[in-house]
Amino acid sequence: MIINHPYLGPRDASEFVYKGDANLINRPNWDSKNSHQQFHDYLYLRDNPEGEHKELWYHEQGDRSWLIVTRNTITHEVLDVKLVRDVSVGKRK
Amino acid sequence: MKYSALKIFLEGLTGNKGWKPVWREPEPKEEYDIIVIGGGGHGLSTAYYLAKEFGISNVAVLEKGWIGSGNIGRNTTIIRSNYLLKANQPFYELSMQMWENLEQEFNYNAMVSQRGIMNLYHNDPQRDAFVRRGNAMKLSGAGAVLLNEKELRKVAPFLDFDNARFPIKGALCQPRGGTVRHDAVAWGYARGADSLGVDIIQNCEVTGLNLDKGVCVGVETVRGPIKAKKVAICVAGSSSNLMRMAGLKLPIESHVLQAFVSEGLKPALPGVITFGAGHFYVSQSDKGGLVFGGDIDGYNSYAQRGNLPTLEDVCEGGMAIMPMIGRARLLRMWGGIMDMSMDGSPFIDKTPIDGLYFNGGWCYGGFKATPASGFCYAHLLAKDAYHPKAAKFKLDRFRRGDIIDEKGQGAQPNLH
Amino acid sequence: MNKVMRLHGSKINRKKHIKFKFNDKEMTGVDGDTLASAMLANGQMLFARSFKYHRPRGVLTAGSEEPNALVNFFNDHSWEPNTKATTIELYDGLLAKSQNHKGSLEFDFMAINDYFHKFLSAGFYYKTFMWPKSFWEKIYEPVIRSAAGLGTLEKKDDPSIYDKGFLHCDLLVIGAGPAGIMATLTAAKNGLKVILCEEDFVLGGRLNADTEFINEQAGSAWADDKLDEIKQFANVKVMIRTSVYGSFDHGIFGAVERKTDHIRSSGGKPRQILWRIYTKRSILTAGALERFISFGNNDRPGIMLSSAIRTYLNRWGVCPGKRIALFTNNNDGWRTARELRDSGCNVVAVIDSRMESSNQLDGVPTFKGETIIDTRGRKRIKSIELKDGTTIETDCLGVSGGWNPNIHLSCHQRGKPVWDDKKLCFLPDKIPFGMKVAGSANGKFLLSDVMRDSIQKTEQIVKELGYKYKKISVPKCTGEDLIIEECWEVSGTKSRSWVDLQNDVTSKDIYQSYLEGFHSVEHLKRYTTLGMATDQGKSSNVLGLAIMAKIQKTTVGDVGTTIFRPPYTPVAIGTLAGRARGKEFRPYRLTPSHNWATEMGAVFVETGNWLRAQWFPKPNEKHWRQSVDREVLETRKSVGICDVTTLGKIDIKGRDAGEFLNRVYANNFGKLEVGKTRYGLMLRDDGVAYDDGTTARLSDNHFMMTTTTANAVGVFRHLEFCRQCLWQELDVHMISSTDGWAQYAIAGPNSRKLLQKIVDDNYNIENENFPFMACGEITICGGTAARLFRISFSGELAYELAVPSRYGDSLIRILMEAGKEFNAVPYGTEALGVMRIEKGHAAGNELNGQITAQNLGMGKLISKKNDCIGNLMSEREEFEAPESLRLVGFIPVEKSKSLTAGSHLFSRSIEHKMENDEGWLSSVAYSPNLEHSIGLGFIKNGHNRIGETVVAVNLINNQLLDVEIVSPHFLDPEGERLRA
Amino acid sequence: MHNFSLRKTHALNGYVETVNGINICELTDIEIFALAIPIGKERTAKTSFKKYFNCGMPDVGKLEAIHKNQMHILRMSNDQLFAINKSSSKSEFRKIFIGLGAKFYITEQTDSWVGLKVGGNRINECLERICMIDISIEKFGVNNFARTMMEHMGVIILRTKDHEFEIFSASSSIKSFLHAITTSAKNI
Repeated sequence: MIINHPYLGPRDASEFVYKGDANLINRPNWDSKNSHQQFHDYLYLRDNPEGEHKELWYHEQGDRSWLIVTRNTITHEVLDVKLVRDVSVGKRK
Repeated sequence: MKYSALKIFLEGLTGNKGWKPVWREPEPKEEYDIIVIGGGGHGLSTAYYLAKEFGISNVAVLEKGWIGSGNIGRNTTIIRSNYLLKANQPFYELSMQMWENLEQEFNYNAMVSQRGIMNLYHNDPQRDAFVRRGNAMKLSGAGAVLLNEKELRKVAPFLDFDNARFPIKGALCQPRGGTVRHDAVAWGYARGADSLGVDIIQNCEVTGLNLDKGVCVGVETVRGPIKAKKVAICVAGSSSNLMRMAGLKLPIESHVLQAFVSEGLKPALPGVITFGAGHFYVSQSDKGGLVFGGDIDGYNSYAQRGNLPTLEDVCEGGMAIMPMIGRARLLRMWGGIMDMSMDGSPFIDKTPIDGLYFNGGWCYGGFKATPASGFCYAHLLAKDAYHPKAAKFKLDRFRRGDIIDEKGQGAQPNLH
Repeated sequence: MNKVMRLHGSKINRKKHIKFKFNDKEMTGVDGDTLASAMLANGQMLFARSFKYHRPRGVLTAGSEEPNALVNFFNDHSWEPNTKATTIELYDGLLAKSQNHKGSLEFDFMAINDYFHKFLSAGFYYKTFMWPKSFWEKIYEPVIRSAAGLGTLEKKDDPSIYDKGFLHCDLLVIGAGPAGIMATLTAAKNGLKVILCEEDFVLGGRLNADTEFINEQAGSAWADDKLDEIKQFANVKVMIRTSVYGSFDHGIFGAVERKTDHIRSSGGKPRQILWRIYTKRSILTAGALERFISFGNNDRPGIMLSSAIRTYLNRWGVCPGKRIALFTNNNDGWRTARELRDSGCNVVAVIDSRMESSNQLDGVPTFKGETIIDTRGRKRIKSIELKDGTTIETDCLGVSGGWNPNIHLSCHQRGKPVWDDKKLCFLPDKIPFGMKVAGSANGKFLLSDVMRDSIQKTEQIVKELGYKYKKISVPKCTGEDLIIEECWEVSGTKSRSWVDLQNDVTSKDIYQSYLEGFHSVEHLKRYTTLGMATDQGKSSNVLGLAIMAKIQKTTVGDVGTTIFRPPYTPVAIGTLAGRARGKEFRPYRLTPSHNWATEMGAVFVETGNWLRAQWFPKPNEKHWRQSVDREVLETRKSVGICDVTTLGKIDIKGRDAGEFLNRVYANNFGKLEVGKTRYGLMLRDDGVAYDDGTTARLSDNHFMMTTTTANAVGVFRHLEFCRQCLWQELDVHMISSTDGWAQYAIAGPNSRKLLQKIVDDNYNIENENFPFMACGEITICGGTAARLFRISFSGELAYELAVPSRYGDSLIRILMEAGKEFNAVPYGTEALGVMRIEKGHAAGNELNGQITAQNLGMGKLISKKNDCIGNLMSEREEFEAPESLRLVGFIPVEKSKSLTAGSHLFSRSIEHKMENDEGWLSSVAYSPNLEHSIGLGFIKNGHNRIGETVVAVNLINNQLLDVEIVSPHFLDPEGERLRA
Repeated sequence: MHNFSLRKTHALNGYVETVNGINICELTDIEIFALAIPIGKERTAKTSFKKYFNCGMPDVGKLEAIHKNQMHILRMSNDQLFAINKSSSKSEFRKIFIGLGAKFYITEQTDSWVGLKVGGNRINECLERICMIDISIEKFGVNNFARTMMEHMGVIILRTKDHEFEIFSASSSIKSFLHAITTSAKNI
């Protein structure tokens, strides 16, 4: 597979390390109520869609950036690639 | 119809015109006691044991395509009971014991071949871990032998003992491990279940689950609705899709695992061999092909096909331990979809919805579990009680922290 | 031995003779031959034996789709089984031998199977061999196994060299027939970067096999000219002997280039190269493959595909028979007959299944609306019998059942082809992104259509890639379109009709499997093994599907195909592994003291990719234990030195670095003062212990973290995740310094004295100035920057000293020199292990990813005051359960006995079965200080059971041992030594 | 009082060879510094960068070649740069980096990497055996660089001339990396 890095251009997927569903960047607040419940769901439950999937890849053999890749899990077509830093700048506390 | 050498002889004389279908092709009834969704190995064995062991034969197996088209039709045929953890090992040993009596039981030769499995180790910590595992195997009655280098050289002289990057120091061996002709398992269970009155319905995709006041009362299919007192999901690989119909999320990701077979060769390998410092395992089929595989590709996929890096990684592993296979040619590569669970262990459980049951999360270990999985699932379906040897495979185990993590990788499916 | 009898051939040099051996039989071929063409020229029609019935087999095709003529081929110092004689390029001294027979090829004892074929029909083995149970592994299976298989693999290492590589292009052209050549020229002239791959060793494809004309020029000559023209383009790379075997995601293709298989020895160069080709676009111009017809005994040597006969005739000038007959359901079979006749070969009959066939051939007896019902001749066909009873003597029968477009590569990404019931073939559909299919691969059989299709498809590609298109005109071509009528199987024969020639699948097997309920095409394949041969059904699948369709009274399209899977043609596993074998399997990482340790005669051990010194044997030491015991005792007595460079070192900087560490470590880090080091326990977010190490604060916003050797990469990745994905607001930056610093542990009562000899005077490292857990940036040996950490894994007064790795080799030598007066010893990983067990430190065997902080007795450490990775999930009930596993120490009650790691632990007088299992021994060692075996392990509720005797059960070598539970700190529990 | 002095050694002892027409030599006199851009202080970092190097900060994946190509400044990622200094005047640059220390987090990386200069007419044929990115001259011209992987080893590859590259790889595995290069040279 090829991942089209927003800054570095197309790179073979073997330069990257896969982590999983992009929702893993939304780690719950540890002190919110039912945080145990929230952490369980965050850590263990997955949508696992057949089709479009937002997922995390780490460019370990490149710029060391964590990327959100939107990929179709049936055709493997890559629809979009963004740096986590770029998509969630707004999230900064 | 009973199969035997005599039967073959008589049929041969009359031009093989008298054979009967291995299973019927019935029209779906309006209602069943139990509907098993998924005509793979686990689904068919579940139906077989429901009828045979628990006297429930008003059962339908609904298969989207042709029976055995799931992972039972695309695995690398290995059976073993060489697990470490209490929650796993007794279950897999039960499965192994069932393999050992399967063929005579359902009168179908699935070529259960217990030629042994050898897990190579390459350093002392690995050996220590194998001693611990070997003891767990013996404690569960599975049997295990720890071979040192000298002993291993005798059984597998072709291994690269003298020039390996990661020296081969020995192996943990389970003499009762081996291989089974995978398709024949599906056909044998189908034949057995069918003969006990189970309806096997192919080309019958389930398109929805019918819930009535939070209770599952049947399914919608491409061939119309079918009522049932209990619905048993058994579609590893597509588990999330089915459970989504019930509005439930699973601790599962779907990943592609590739498998490979070489051209036919005269006997070259003793049994199953697995590499301890890379991703490679291999056995040789009765037909002569080297059947081998390695790690999953590592990304979510429903494509039933993989990519080059894994193919190359696996072949590198193969050449690293047995350089004699350099001129054996890869004939075919394919992929199956794995239910990769969050701790690498499966689920056989009720769901939060009454009447809806779940079996899945087998990662790439499902084939060897086929008999015990079906049996224990049938037990749960028939008695609404967990079989003692499958009592830990619960969907809520992560809430309690009762993790069954053989590899110690944590909540990341692609590392298991 | 036959004399070489040659007509004119378009791609051979008749003057250059080449000697070779088949089964020790001397034969002679000519330059340009394949083994198959040369053997045919020598009148050798018997090549092999079939898989199941061991029937005699000849050659069916002239290409890589060959199912029959598989031989064992000696090349580059090794035998290669199952090699297709039709693809082996002849060279002087070539050796080949037949395979899959007991006795000689001519008299194969296994041929007895053929007489019992009635009882060996489809799936017979599923119905018997079940009694008695024990016979399967002992008797039935070994017999089946030795009968099965094809060639024999040499039980020795493959001596050849293999390599891999990466190529990039705008357009990959797959197949250099007329369509491929045209596509390449069109793309080249339009400035695309093109790679043209051809599996054959000549370009032209069927142009060399037929006698068509292009622009009034013979096809094969036209191909030669075009190749010369193509070579003029700098933007084109032509690769012959290169098979594109697979199409993968995003335009990546796999290809194998056979570099030296056409010469006797590779001469130290790679035999084959595995290319990964990265493409923007690809065009599949792989042509079409002829199929044959199912009729009685249609498998005899001498029965070939009609087009193959034409290939042997026109390309190699070989006439494969003295009395040749043709059987066809289309006009292409007639073309073969005509060309044979025109080259003066003896054509005895043309049998055309079509009533209304318009074809004629003067001087050749023709039978229209006729079919062949049976044939005779054991090792070579002697005669054929027509349905009307006519018998015709013949020694070579050409069969033409129509053409299958070669769509394989267009289906590798799960594309499903569609059936065309006029052309009677599958056409490509749902093609992978970026690919186009042109020429006969796309169902075009008239040469001018092939050219036009190819040019049009290439024009589209040129435009898609944003180039301006320069028009290319379609050359004038001779040729005729395919006119075909269904004739798949000749019914009414008593004999078996073969469908899969290699696996011996007959039409009877297909009928039987249907009878037994195997109605899905996948079931058919799996039950009968149809299409599972080394040609993956290239010669058999469509025929089998058509027969299935006939049985089910439906169309071939409705029956559907099985899935096309890579590789297109089989690929050697050695090639797929490339150079990654033996010591080159993975890279080595070497420590700064590696050269020095080698000089010292150290024994090395692989830890991950690192090579570390395991121990340093002295000449008088016979057993490793002697060396290790000495290293431990000397270290504890005076001072020892160990290279600990392999521990992961992560340099962490930033205003929020302290807060960051506070969150990634389970224990509090916020208040660590500058100049101090602290032990850190890292959990995964699921609360399980992940890694541990020490982290030093060198300045307000500068920390140096160490990780275990095993987790160095994983921890860095995890920290980057935390920093980029979880806490972007924190100003923290990391860079790995593992390779940048050479780090040595200097341990033992005299370690300070030793260090004082090399640390520059202006740094005071006396206990009060530089106490336990102190750290600092210092200079040594007169101004060299270094870092000093007072940490101890051994439990002794100890330091770790780091210098830039360029000085690492020098430093170890200086340390040993300076240490002479204290009898300093180097120690390896074994002694390191012994000392950490004596001290009760957890390591890899304990931190195995299944162990919690609570298990380690560190539950209290976990910070509850702030959010940190893992603290919440570590509060789950099973984590907090009383009676849970605890890390403790163990000693044998009988001190002379030794413990074994991996033993399971049981209370005394209780049955040793899994339910009663209470824990296990994780690490053991002989303690030379205590002079007996000691161990660390986990046991239920262990911390409350100190003093209790339990049983260590090691069934693996039937060893039961009474062991006492003790504190894990075997030595200096108060830690006086390390604070000294 | 001590009389010990440390000797510098090169990971490949200053390797220089020509293998099958490919020239390979270890770069023994370079310094590498990593500059991290403080989060939230990107603008000030940019200005001081311009002040010290009088050139703009390169974009991610691009480099600036200054002091007659004696110093390459590579933008490794959005918050990190590598400065590779080949010039003889090391001390002068050290001063610069000390000056920059106020605006960047600076970490010396000289010892983490070993650089190899590889060249020759067939250098692309040699490298295409192990380098997965397209380094054809039209796609990867002089002063292009990339961080990628070869034979399981992380590398930074930088084109210095039409037929010459500098490749940097981790110092601990550099012997294996050199082996990978020489094998590629032999195999063409």
